[in-house]
Amino acid sequence: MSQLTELYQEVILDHYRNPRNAKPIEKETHSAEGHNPLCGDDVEVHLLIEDGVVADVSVRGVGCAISTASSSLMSEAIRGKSLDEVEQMFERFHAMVTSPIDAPAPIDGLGKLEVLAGVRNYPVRIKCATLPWHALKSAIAGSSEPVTTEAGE
Amino acid sequence: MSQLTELYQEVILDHYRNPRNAKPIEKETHSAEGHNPLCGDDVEVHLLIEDGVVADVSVRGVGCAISTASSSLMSEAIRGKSLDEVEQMFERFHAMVTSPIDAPAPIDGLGKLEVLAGVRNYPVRIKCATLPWHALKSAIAGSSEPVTTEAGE
Amino acid sequence: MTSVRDAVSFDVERIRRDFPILGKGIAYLDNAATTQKPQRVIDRITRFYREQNGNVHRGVHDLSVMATREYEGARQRIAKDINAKSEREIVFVRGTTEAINLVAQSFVRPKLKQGSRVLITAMEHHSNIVPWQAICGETGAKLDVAPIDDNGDVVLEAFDRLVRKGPVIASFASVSNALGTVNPIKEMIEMCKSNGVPTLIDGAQSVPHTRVDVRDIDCDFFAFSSHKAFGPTGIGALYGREELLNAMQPYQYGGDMILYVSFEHTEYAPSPARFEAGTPHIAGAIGMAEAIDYVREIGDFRLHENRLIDSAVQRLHEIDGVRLVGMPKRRMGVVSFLLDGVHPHDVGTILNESGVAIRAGHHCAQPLMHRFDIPGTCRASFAFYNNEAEVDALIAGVRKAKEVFSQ
Amino acid sequence: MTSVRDAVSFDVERIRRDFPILGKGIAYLDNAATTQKPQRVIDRITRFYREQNGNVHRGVHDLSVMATREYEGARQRIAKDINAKSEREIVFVRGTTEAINLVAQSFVRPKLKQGSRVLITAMEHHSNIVPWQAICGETGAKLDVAPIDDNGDVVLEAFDRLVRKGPVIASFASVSNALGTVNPIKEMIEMCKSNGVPTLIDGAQSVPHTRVDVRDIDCDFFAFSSHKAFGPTGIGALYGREELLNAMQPYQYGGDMILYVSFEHTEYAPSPARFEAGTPHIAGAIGMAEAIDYVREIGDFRLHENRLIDSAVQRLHEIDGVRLVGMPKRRMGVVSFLLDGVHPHDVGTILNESGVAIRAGHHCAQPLMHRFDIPGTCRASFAFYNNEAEVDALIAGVRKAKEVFSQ
Ligand SMILES: Cc1ncc(COP(=O)(O)O)c(C=O)c1O
Ligand SMILES: Cc1ncc(COP(=O)(O)O)c(C=O)c1O
Repeated sequence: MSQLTELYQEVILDHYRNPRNAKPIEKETHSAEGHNPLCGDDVEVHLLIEDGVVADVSVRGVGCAISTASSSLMSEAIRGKSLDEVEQMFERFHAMVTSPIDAPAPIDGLGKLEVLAGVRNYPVRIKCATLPWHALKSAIAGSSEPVTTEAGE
Repeated sequence: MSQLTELYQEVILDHYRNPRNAKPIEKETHSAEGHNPLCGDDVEVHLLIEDGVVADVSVRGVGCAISTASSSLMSEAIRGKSLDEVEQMFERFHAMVTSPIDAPAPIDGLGKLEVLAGVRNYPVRIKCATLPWHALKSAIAGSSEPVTTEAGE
Repeated sequence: MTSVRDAVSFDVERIRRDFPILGKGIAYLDNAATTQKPQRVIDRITRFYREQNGNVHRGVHDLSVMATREYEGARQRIAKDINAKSEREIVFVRGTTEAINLVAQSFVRPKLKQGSRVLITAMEHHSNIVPWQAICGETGAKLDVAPIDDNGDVVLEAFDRLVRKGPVIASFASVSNALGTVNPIKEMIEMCKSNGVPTLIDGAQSVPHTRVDVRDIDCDFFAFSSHKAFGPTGIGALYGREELLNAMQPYQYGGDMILYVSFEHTEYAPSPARFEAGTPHIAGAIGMAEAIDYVREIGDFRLHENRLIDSAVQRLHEIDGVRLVGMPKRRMGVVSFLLDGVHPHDVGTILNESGVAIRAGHHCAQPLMHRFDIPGTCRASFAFYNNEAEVDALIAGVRKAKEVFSQ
Repeated sequence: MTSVRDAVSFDVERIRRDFPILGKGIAYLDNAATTQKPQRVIDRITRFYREQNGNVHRGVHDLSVMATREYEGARQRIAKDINAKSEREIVFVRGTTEAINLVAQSFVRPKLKQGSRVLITAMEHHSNIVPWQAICGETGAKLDVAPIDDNGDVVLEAFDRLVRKGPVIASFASVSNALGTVNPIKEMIEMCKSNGVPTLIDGAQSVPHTRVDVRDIDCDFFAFSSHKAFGPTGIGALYGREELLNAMQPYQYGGDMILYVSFEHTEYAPSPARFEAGTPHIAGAIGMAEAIDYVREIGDFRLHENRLIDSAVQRLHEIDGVRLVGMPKRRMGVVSFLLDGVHPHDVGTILNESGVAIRAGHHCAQPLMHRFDIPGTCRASFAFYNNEAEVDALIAGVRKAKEVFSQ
């Protein structure tokens, strides 16, 4: 599999074309926006957090294949998870997409999210993959400032 | 005569040490100041112009040998001259100190002022020699703005 | 270098050899972002540092005199190239952005009050939007935006109408960096002049392709960047009419821009020193002038460039699923496009894998993107050293992107 | 290059060979104006233009990615060198002058009102006077000037007294460019801190001679120029505490410093992007970092420099008719002097004829000249690459000037 086809593999294209959990949710407790000035990607994360668990989630946005697929995959991955688990997932995901390319990517415990490991080979695209995660984190933290990937990552 | 000793010849050093016409004059009709930010030279020209003739003159300032000597020599040269003659002298002086160094300097009609011809070899010092002349011109024109050699020459 | 030759004989393959970065397997089609440098410009910078380096102005020693002569000589060279009346009309700045900020702060801001207006167009680069927003916001002035049509051309009647409202300045690009639109600046300046409205032309995207004559177009200010015109980074020029410059407030304060300083009082020097506080980018100015010399000597490349652009437009247009963004009456340098179902950023990544460097995104023209209701475009932008083989590579890359996304 | 060696083994003759401009018959003693560049820095700039040139940020193609990496890498390098907490505390600017203007406009000006104060010292460079004068004049604030004594040292009690008046900022040089005075900046910053007064250090003249640790000295801002520290022209750095930078207004407006632009509203990026509108001097930043690398690798040259300066001071002092201007407790880089009956400018010309490059004049410190009631001085200023033979040439030149004027 070439790096390019690894990056744009079918699962990703599928989530890009048919993003999951993009419909507004009825009740929400937390939300946040994210921008990636590089691509012009915008993402909105809306959460219903009940008893420390992500009971419902909606992620919407305009973006490139990577950020859209990442948003969609994230929404599936976090649903029903506790905030601790989400935090751990964030760390693991981050570690995977920023891991050095000369060793196998650390994909443990990431499940389906591992399809985004190919982003490692495209440093300039890593922000696309992490944008929804940053917005998620900011939503959970209850911050009202839109997050951005501008200032490094 | 080396270029350096041509530049700093005795006449110049003499006028530097004993500038002529440096005392205030009793009656004046025109005056102007000049600055050369390069050396920090300051010069003040005071004139008594009567019937189109420079009847009295005082030139004072703090400056390098070249600007001080040039001020002093100028004050001697213009005393008693008509404004037309002064204008002509300005042009000639300017032509001399900016003339190309690969031909003899045009010193016609400049009299004692010709001792400043050596300045031609020191482009960065030409402004020192012309500063009092610019102040003179500005005094005659009745401008109240101090002149400066900053903006080119 | 070669002497002036006519358009037909413009030999792009020969010219390419002057640019060390070309021919290393990258089809560089991101010239609107920054251009590559001929070896001659690089050598000139090297020579300055190896042989002529000193600080400018006020030095009595040879290196300082030499550096000053070269620096001021560069100013004269640029003045002559754009047909300014005098080199005192050329202010060295970091680039177009700083030039526009300078005019905004020193010329326009002091004139703004509640209800004043500033006029730009809907296709401006952020550098020609945000400085105006900032000072309008501070003073209660209004920023008017002349609309563009669906082809990406300014609606001249609307522009004229806004000119008649008497803005303190009208500031607009000669060429759009996002669409390639060539604005009819002479006509637009004429509209401004007949209404007494001062003009600032953002020339960042025209200077790399065509020579400007500031007295012919009769603008009041003209701004451009060296790095977009085959010269070094960190330097650019602001042209301004001398009488305007000398009536303006300084922009930055410090050494060299003053005549006299005491703790009570300071007198400012006339232009250009007034606007060049501190040690300038001496090597940059010299390299910038060298780039102009180079470009003037390689012959007339306009026909070559036009053919290349026409070919790119034509061939992109033929690809099913490609939509061109902007079909202006006259185009220079830039082709913006979209590929159905593929985000520009993904097109950019795939083109890069194919060895083609384009830009994807909003091109610092977000309001223009909103106008077309798109998040961004793919932008291929050309310089005289590009060739048809690079258009081939572009086309092949776009087809490849289509293929990757049609799984 | 050589690895770190100790002070004793600093081999100046070997180091001189790294600088192509040296050894061409000019004793270059105008280092406080600008320094010469090692071949390695020149080569680095060449390599950038030949192999890595692209515009930074926002590009998906390799050249843009590479240029961004090198540019941001330079920022990290500088952050590390001065021990900043993070590279986000480093803003690239044209030089010290722009850095001070930035702090004046974006940090200080919004805080000034009638009766506010700004504190500087009597030995500042125009770049650290005029920006404050300008904003004080506009707002009705007062510019306080801490006096210096006849030796050219700041009168610390007076400084402390003025600090207690609660200025909005205290801005002062680490080393005076006109006298060579090394200010006790740690002590002065301490006085400011204990009174809650923010500090800006003009580091233009200390950086070429000694490494700064911004967290150790605990200043709020620190400014310096690359061209005075063996790097290219047109670039410098402003260090600022991140929390201060992010609370500040932008300085210039345009591309890259915004998060989001519409015609109604614009959001600014955090530092450093907030302060770097437009295409930056990419090659300059990279060259600046390379110069730092070079200087850190040549070993400890402080002993060598001190010996040289001591020798120059001593030997000038021995010439009848020479008067040293400034006899500070600690001196770095600079010796200012006067020759009886000879104007500094004439000394400069005669030294130049003898192949010695010094500076003559007010050194952009006119108020300091007034303090000593002199129109200017002759200034010999040293870098690590100067040697005792160049001091010999200086002394010979001064004797020659004496001779010419004793006709
Ligand atoms: C102490 C001091 N501050 C500021 C400056 C201004 O630096 P630049 O001209 O690089 O902006 C200088 C340089 O002359 C200086 O010596
Ligand atoms: C039309 C236009 N204006 C202004 C700019 C800003 O130029 P610089 O980044 O060199 O300041 C650009 C460059 O992107 C441009 O294309």
